[in-house]
Amino acid sequence: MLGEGIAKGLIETARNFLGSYVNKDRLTTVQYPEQRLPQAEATRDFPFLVYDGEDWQAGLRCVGCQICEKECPPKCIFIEKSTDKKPDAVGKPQFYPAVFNIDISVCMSCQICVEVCPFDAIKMDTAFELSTVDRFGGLLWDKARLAKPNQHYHHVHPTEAAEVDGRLAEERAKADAKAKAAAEAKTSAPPPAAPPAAPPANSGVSSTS
Amino acid sequence: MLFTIFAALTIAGAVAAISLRNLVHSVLSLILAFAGLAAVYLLLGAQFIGFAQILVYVGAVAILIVFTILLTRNDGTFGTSSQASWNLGALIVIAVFGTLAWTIHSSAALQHALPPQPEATMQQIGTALMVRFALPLEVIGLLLTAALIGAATIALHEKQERP
Amino acid sequence: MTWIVRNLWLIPALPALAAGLTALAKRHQRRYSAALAIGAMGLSFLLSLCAFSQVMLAITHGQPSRQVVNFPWFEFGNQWLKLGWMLDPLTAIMLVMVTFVGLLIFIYSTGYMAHDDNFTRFFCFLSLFAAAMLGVIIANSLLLLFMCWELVGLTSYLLIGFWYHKPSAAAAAKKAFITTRIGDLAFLVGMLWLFSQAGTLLFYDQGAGCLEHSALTAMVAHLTGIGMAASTGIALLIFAGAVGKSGQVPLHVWLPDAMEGPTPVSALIHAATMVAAGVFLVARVYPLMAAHSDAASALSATTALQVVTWIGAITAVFAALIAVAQNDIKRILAYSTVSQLGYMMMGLGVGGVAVGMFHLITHAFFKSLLFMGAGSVIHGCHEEQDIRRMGGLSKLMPVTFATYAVGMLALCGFPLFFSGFWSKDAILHAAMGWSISRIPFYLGSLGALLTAFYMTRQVYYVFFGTSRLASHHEATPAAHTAPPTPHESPSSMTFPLVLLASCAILLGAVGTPAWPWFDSFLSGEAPIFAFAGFLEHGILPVMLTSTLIVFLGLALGWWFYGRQPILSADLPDALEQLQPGIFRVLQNKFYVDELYEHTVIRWNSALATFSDWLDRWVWNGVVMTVSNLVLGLSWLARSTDTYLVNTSFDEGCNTVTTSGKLLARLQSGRTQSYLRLVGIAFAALVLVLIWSARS
Amino acid sequence: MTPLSSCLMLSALLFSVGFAGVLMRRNAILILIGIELMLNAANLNFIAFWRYGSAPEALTGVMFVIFSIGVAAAEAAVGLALIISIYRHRKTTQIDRINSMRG
Amino acid sequence: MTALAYNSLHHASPQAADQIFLIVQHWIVSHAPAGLQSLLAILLSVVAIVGGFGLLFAITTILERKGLGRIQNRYGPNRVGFFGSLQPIADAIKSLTKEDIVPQTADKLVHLLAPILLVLAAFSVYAVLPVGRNMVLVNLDAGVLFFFAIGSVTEVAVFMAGWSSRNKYSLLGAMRAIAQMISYEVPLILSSLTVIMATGSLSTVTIVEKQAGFSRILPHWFLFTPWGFAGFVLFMIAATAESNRSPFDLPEGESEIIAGYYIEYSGFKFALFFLGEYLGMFAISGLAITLFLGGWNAPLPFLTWVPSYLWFFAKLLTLIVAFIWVRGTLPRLRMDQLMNFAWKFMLPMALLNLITAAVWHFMPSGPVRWLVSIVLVVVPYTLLGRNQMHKSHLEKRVYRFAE
Repeated sequence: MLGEGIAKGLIETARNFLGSYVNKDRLTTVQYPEQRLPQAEATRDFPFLVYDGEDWQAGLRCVGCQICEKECPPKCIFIEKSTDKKPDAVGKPQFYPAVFNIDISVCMSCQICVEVCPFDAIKMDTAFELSTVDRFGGLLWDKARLAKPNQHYHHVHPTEAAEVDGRLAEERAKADAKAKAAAEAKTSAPPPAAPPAAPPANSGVSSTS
Repeated sequence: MLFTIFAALTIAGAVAAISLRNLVHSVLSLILAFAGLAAVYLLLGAQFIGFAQILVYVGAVAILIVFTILLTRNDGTFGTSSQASWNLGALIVIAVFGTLAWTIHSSAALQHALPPQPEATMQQIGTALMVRFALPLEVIGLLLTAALIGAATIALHEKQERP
Repeated sequence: MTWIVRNLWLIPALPALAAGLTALAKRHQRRYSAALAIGAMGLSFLLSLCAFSQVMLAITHGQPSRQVVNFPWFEFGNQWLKLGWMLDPLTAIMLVMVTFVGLLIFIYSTGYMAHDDNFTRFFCFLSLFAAAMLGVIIANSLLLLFMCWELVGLTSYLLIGFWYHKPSAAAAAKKAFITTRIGDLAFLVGMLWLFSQAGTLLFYDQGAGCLEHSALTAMVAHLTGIGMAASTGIALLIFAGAVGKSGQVPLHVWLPDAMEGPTPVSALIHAATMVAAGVFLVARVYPLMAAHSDAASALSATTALQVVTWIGAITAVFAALIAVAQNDIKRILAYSTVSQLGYMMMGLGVGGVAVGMFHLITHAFFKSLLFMGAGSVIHGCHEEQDIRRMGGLSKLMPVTFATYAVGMLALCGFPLFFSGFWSKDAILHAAMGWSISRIPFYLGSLGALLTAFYMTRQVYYVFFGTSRLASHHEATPAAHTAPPTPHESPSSMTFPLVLLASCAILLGAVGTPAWPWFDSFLSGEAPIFAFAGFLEHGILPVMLTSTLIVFLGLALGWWFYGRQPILSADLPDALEQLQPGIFRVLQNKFYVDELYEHTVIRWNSALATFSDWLDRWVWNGVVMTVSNLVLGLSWLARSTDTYLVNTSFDEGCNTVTTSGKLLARLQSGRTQSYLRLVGIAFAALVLVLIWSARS
Repeated sequence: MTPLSSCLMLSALLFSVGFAGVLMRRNAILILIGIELMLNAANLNFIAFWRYGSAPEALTGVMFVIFSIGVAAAEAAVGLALIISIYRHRKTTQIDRINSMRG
Repeated sequence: MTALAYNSLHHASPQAADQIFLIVQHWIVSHAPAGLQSLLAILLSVVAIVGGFGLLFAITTILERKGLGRIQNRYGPNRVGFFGSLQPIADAIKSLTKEDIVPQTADKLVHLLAPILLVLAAFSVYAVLPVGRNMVLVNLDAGVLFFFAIGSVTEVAVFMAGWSSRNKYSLLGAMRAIAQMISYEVPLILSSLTVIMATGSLSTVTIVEKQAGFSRILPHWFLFTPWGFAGFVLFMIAATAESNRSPFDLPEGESEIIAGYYIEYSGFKFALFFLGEYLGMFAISGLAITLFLGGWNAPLPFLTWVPSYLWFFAKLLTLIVAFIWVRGTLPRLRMDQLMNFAWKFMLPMALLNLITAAVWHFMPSGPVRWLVSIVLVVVPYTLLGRNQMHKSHLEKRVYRFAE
């Protein structure tokens, strides 16, 4: 009979309508500003720069190697490498980024910068309430805005941060042992020619892999 | 007063309809002319005719013309005739209008006093249509049916054999 | 006027409606169409019972038993052509019979046709047939009757040719249609003559109908050129229609062939109802048939009735003889039907309406019973129709056998307990008392003997002895390896059989000489019950004679076919062994078909050949001569033309062309140029008009 | 000016404008528009004479206009169908290029 | 003004409550100079209509959004005001302050005129709708004809909008809308013709008056006759199509042509289109109420004391809720389905319904009349419906380029 299906549909929608007043389980909407869903641990949106210690200027892990700038698909990272070297967190002299800007209106949250960073210096953040009245300046984040302490990293991605810290500590220990052995060798034997490729203590490039 | 306004509206619409370059604009002005004429009908006490005018001309004929315009593409040339024939046409139109105007002006039939407003209720029109004018009504129905079928047949896509 | 009389039209209208609705049904809606047809028929049956009881009431209260409803159909000139229906005892009894038998056959058909693809079409046709037949019955106008009559013929054609993919069925349908048309043509002529004489085609119309006194006396008084009363001529012409429809000699040839149709059709149309329509028609116009010029000779038979009697008697014997030598189970029954229809005609001729109609009614029941039994046998034997290949079915199909035996005994006229005895006895009694001649009585007796004989033969062949079906199937190298065993038919088929069998027995009771209820019902009187009826003059001897005849026939049958069981299908018939020459003549139906083939059809084609020859040589020669003459003349004319006329004409033409080209410039094909001219012309015209008005 | 004559003048003007459209434009659709205008002018005349005529109760003028509107609708439908059909064959709606009927 | 309203209420006759708006109008008009009185009266009525139905528009938007939300198990707007009740005001402010973008190649004048014409046409239709006893702006002799005549102007406005935008989608949307409106105008008018035949009048006021009164408890609405019921259903289906609402919202089918003829409209002009559409819907519902649901008449004999305009608006709200409900339920049709439905189902049904109404008119009242009329409605419905349903044997789709 023509119209039977229409009647069935009408009854179904009427049940939905009335049911939504009776049965609160039907309403799955989360009233956002007041209620929030817990974020998953793997949540990511825009990158930030990790620093160790208290002072963000001094503790920035980034050495301005510009790998992330080259790899970034939408080209939203802009880095200017410093000409001088500054001691890093462990006191080893390193280059540092004189300017490190990310245009987050361009960033597409792909996490490739994080994957390619050899120094674990750039990580993904989870903050999402980023609206601003300034369309251009407000969304171009500079080094100061991007720098976040390692504790923040621990806060947003605890598992991952612990893993990264463990790896870094291990490398450092390895490097320390190596240095100590070298020092002992130096004391026991006449010093050889200056070790040509003495790796920096907290660099992971040569020691890892 | 009202008559003058509506008459002016009608004439303006009509003139715009035949003189504008853009065909769609022409039709929109034609709609204005039709509407103005409908208002004139209402002023003359022919309510039914006025509304029928809007229903048929605005609602149907104008839309039909619009569809035709969209279905046929203007081939770029501006649609006025050559200068000579334009002049000749204008001359003839002026001659015709002059004759008409002069005839109306000099007619003796116009010297009547204004008769009272005649009654033309729906009931009367309906009765007249169904009783006195029953046969013409049937004929017009037949004509419309024939025109409908004919128009559909003419405008139907023919099967084209492409070489 | 009571409700039922006013709404008598409902009885045919309901099946007609069912036919229409079934025609719209889709092919797979089998249950729907069957339910519709049976429902409509059932309702018609109930209404018919109402009508019947209404007539009964009228009779017991002594009111006039005939009620008519007439209505104007259309106007021509300044008079109205009227149609109408009527309810009288004849109509009532026929209505009940047709609807009851029809209902049973409808039910039977659901079983018989269960596996047919065109089930819905079948029920559509059946319903349409029922509607038309009921229309014939209730008609109070010869015209309405004729229309329904033709509809009946049409549905008969459709149903005979129902399996039109069989060439024999298609041919049979055509044969039936054309043969009956011959009779119908005479009927139509008779009808027109009647209209010109009586000025109306209504049977009864408050004294103005064509079967009422004033019209009849006028027609009797009017003598035609050959000294025959107009009423006789009309009656004979109408009777010709009845001859065609009822399969009387010489137009009987279509009826046996009509057995190509499905068996329910044979039972309904070609045994119970349609073929009886001819008898019904004669009964309906009986006043016309029996119209006398003066009251004195009222006792002797009229010419028309004599013709009816003779035709009936001859048919009765003729068909019975043919039936003796047939081998197809349905064909035997068909010839038997023809024979019994002859009996009815004879009954009408010698004894009046009641005698003929009584046999019609009883025959309808037992013959449809026999046909349906035959259908059941055919169904059970997997579409085998040859009685020589059956045998021994009495054990395998007990219900069918029992009911078939009842039908057979009723048809033979087995004494006292079976309806056929009483009705046949009434006919024989009337024939014996006929004033013109005794010969019809002897012919009737012979027919009765033959009937008993061939029915016994058939029953022995079909139900006794050993089954010859299997041997036959083994003999043919057919694909199906396992020989199918005959089985009893479904209950939807056996139930109507049982019901009809009981009717075949019981119905005789309403027409015994002791209680002639049927006779008095038809004449509109209350019946009287008296055993003295048996003692009336000539009744007992006739009863005894016919009993003897029946027993003789049965005994002969047993002697030939029952003494030793028939063993093989291929053995020659017992009668054939005895008298092969006669048997062959009978088996070939007295060569009537061949006679027609060699006379009517041959003459026709010879005439056509002759016409063709005439056309080709004589007329064509004349035409050719004339045309050659004309050709010669035209050649002459052409020479004159070419050399004399043309040169001068060309000159003129050139002038015209030149001036035409000049004029053609005016027709530029540009609409606007024309419109400009119109504008100028308009202005000029108005100015001219005004000026002329001024001056 | 009496009301009747002003009505008639309006009608004459409308007619002339429509006529000008028919004569001075080449596009078939515009010509059809001009014809519609002329028809309307005629209708206006009927109404005016009905309103100011001698026997308005007979409604003849009104009836005439009703039928005239019906005819105009039929005419427009057929005319436009013809234009579409012509366009399909000749790829133009310019009336002076459609002159295959010239003598 | 309030004082007088209070006074007339205080006089405690139900008549006064019923006629309160008229009384107020008379009171105001009586203070104006004599020459301007009639003009002022009309002006007041127009203001009342514009205000009243504008308010109804605002209420309907929030009602629709809330209702649709609930049908889809959402909350709907619930931020502005109490449970989102001030949402329309927020919407209005938003649309008024938004930038008005006109495409560069658009026909500027026509582009501007289209929404105005639409709203004007939609509002002028209300002139003949009797919203209460004695509450009609003009009681035209040819009221229903006026309604349809003005209603057909909407098509012109739609075309203007679609054409002037110089956008393929908007032109396609306009063409679709016009084709749909013309197709469904036929069954719309035919189904309302039954009522006109029954009352013998084109005047809306007369039609409503003919439906006054009760037989026992049943009011004399045309809805409660077989042909009236069928006519009402046909009318409402056609009305849904005329007002371009789901399931007939092809002209603005988002998945195919984005938003149809008003793609290129933004800001206030878009709001005008929105207003026009909704006003059209109210108007045609109002006509349905006038023709079939007894206008402002009370549904039950003991409820006649309730002011008549309340009944009208109650019925109107019921119909609006039905529209929303249907919109929340049914999916959009395809173009061929739409046309098939119009010409192969609606048109024959409407024609047969006309015959049914005639049969009803000429048969003596009684159960036989009911039976015959119901059969005349139900049988074609079944047959035509079956015809509609079994036609969906589509061919297997052939992909010419995708494979």
